[in-house]
Amino acid sequence: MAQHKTREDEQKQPQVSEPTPDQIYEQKLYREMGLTDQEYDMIVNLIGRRPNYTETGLYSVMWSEHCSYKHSRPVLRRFPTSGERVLQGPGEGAGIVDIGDDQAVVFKIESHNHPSAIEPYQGAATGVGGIIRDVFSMGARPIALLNSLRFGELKDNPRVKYLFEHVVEGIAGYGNCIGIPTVGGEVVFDKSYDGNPLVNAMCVGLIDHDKIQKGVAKGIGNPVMYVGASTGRDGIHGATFASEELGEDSDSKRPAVQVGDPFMEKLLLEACLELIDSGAVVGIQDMGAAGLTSSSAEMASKAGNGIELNLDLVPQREKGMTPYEMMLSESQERMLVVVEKGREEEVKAIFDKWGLHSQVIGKVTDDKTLRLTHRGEVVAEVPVDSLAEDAPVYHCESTIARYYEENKGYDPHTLPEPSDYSQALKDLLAAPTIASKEWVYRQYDHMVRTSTVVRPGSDAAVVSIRGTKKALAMTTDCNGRYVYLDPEQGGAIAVAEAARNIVCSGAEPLAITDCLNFGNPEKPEIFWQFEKAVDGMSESCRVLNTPVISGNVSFYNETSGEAVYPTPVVGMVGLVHDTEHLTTQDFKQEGDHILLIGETKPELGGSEYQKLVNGKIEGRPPVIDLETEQKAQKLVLEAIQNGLVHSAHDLAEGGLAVALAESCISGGIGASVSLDTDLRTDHMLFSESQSRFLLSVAEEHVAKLQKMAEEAGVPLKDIGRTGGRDVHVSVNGKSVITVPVTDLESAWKGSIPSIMKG
Amino acid sequence: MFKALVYVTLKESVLDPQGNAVKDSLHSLGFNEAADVRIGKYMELEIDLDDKSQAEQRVTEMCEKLLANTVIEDYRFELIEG
Amino acid sequence: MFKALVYVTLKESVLDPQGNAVKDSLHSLGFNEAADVRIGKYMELEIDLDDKSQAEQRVTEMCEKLLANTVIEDYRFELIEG
Amino acid sequence: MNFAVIVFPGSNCDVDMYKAIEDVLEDATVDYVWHAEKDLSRYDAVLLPGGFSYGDYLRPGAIARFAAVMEEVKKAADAGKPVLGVCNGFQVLLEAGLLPGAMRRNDSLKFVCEPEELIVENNHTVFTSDYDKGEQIIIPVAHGDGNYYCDQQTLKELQENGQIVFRYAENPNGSVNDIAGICNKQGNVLGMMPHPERAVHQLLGSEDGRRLFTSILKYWRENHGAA
Ligand SMILES: Nc1ncnc2c1ncn2[C@@H]1O[C@H](COP(=O)(O)OP(=O)(O)O)[C@@H](O)[C@H]1O
Ligand SMILES: [Mg+2]
Repeated sequence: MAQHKTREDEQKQPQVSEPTPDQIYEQKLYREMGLTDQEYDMIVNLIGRRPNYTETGLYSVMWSEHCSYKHSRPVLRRFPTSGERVLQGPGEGAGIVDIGDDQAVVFKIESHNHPSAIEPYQGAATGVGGIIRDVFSMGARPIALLNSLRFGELKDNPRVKYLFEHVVEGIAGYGNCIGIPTVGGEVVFDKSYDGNPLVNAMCVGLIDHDKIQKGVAKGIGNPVMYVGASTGRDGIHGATFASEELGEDSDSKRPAVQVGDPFMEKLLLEACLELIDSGAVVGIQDMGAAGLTSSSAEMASKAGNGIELNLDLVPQREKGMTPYEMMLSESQERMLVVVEKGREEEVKAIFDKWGLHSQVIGKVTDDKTLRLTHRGEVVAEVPVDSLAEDAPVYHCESTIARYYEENKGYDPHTLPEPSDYSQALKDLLAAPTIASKEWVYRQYDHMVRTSTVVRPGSDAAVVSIRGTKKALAMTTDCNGRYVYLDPEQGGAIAVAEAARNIVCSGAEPLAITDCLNFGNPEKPEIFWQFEKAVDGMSESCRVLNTPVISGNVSFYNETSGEAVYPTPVVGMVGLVHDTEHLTTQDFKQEGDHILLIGETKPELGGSEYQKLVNGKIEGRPPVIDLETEQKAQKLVLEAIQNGLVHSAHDLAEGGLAVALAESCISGGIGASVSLDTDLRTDHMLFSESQSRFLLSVAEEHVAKLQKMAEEAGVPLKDIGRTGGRDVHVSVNGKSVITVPVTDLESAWKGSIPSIMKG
Repeated sequence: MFKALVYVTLKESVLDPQGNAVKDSLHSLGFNEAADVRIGKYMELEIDLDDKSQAEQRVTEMCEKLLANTVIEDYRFELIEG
Repeated sequence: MFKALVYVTLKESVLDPQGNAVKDSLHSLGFNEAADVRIGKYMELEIDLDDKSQAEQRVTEMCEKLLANTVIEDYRFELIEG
Repeated sequence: MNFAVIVFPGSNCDVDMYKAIEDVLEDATVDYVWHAEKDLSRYDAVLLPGGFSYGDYLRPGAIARFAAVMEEVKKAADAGKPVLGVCNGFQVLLEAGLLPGAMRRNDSLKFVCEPEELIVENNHTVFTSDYDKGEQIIIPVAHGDGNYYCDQQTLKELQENGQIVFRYAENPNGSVNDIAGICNKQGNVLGMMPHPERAVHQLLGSEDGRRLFTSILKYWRENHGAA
């Protein structure tokens, strides 16, 4: 990196010679590792001398945005993170929520955007692998996976097709092999993600209360064990890399890509759960971003202790690895475990059985220092807290975005009315963002573990809990267009929409995990988006009583200076108290009444319909009133729990018309609907007003539901009946849509497969 | 007409889980002499072109674009006449 | 020490779904000169033996037993010294 | 009746298979059996579950077939005990030569997971007596390498001996002759790509897989004079 060495030099010295502390300082080599001049000075201050090469590396990864949250920490504190059911909030591998009977649900979402942009298959696969480790390192059995994906426009865009195809394959490749069902997620296509796709993976696990683990290096003298795959030169500087914008030169950073081995992880998963059952574990943490560095420093810092590692003992895949390389490697499928002294042999036996490495590589110390030795020499010696706690915090400047002001005057009446509503509906259903995602989830084993009782294709997926009547509903949601047009509203809507999906399945929303995908936070308009979105989400979480229990921030999602739409993805889990309550979006039988819950307003800013007709996004997104939202959700959940509802579907992208079509298509039943309204027909049909649901209800329950709605103060309209083979819609007595369900189905189901074939 | 024999291998330092699994299996079958195993792809393409240098150029393009994932793989090929 | 280069290919008579798919993709990318594509495996094994004929025999056994499924695949290999 | 569910490193439908036996066959017992086990004599039937044994590296089933337990599986098969391989288990049986033919990648080159309509072609096997011949049943598939291949001669034999047990109504993977499952000549070894253990409760979408397991128990009872 620094100077050119001759081959002879290299041969004489067994170890590649690294720049000296003085060279690092004088030539400002720390900059190449992503540290600023100020940060470097801080380090010198903290340790009272110039750091050597390895030490500089440790700080560069631990102080990267990815590990230190240096631009986001103050804002993240605004999230509500506690609640009576919360057993573990943000800060560990994953958050934990009590679900009764001494069981708890563990979940977290994480981004793997940058690796996926460069090598979509491996990037997505290792993203899945990483989030699974986060969950089982808590002691939980992973029971489901979800993924939230964003790509550029799919049509006529070979690069986007390539990314989409291989990201999906990578997710499938990893999840299918390890045997955890991938049960849900979302895929959105929009130009803003052209150069920078978003790949967020979520894992949900189940745990007994007494099995909960933490990533702490407790007990002075306890051995520190390395388990799992051996260390190679994979992804060195992956963590800093994830914190940089993708530029034209990203390709030259390619070696940062890691290859996943799901087979190894399956063995690691089983071995770790067996190990935790043995009771020998004091603390356990996965080696994710910044590998051995972050796991050791964080575990020691959390326990108020130090750690000493002998790097000669680290299982190595490649010859001649330096301390710098070993500490920064992001080789996959590895864990760091602190075990009770004296039980090393027991631990080793478990890993031997599974054919895995396990190796004592160091011990817990009392001096709050991370000390690394290599070939008999101390090669790094720094305070653990300075790595894990003392990263700088940046309070970024925030400015209201110019586009936001410019959008103020937008009038939805400027959208032209379609001449053919049946065609407009078909076009909307064929828009890749709305179209069926069967092409995607058909590639995922969503049934393994035989507990998936609502498969992908409805609002939320549901996984039953064996031995109980309970089940867990789960979903991911975010409409980045809304967040772009109004970050606060959009943030609030993301949480509310997730909750709506959970409620539609018959579950009570419990808590959320979030993945905040934004551009460069050092730009004031981006930081404004970030701050406002967090405010909106927080408010929504408070009102809907769904605290934030874990999450992840991904900044610098930009290509050549253009940021993606701000996309704070919400992953939510809900509790189905009795599988009798399970409800899906498909119409179940002919002759049911179709009820529309909630009020429709002319809200087309950021809508799929606006994009279809206008080709661009402008104006203001729908406005959400959280009290109204909460009342509507409560009503729907009560109705479902009382057995009054045959199907429930939330109104989202594409509005009433699309929701109606989806319920018809998935049920294979037509519908006749007539609407009375003061709104323009296209506004009535395609507006994306919030807090709305579409229910189908047997005749004998309609009156009861009407009464419940009235008492709750929630608008409810009986708008028609299920039945027949066509979808008929009339507005103010005038027939506007008549189209066979099968036509809608082929538009909706055929869209993505035909684009991918072409 | 040429036949192109294309070899695609994982780059040196890239993990090869498949190769490792095969090596372990060979060992457990008693083939302890198999000291290292790397697994790649081998492709045979019929190339309907008459000019060798043109064929060479086109096959290079095919490798770069589709046959190899140059982020983690290397490739090389031979052209055989006939 | 030898390096064994092993080539495993589907038998002529067996349809090759992967080869066909790659051919189709090549065509859709405009590589119409790719008339036929067959995809197989290419393996590099370090063989820790000194005697060539012994190495030959052992690699043959490895192929028969594990590396190829002779119901649908053919194999061949080369041994390179060093 | 005692069932063994064989567990290879990378098996992942072992638990599902185990629970299916537990849920469907109340009087049967079932154990997980680790791949290194060298004695299966105490079991009356052997189940090879789905998953990715050894990561499916090289070829699905290629490495698993050398596991120590496979000698015992062969013995069980020779002794006429029911041996069922589902998905990866089917692939292992093919690689081990207990059933003829081989698996290729799906012709779409994509993994496919969905409920599939199957036609019961032979209901005179150990595994299918509780079905009607020609009956259509729904059983899910989930595989990337389910494209069954055999040569013409073998296919002819399979057809003549009634060894084709299940066919797909709509072929999801390109398999020869729409084959979803085949058995050996004796009819006591069945390999199938679809997962009957995923179709044992209405909540999972289908119960059509239950009768495969009840057929096994029935066969065993008939041959052991009600246990
Ligand atoms: N990437 C994906 N992985 C798995 N399932 C997906 C994915 N994308 C969409 N789905 C499934 O397709 C269905 C429709 O998705 P979506 O339209 O986003 O639902 P909603 O708008 O109700 O949140 C859901 O069941 C969802 O889980
Ligand atoms: Mg929905």
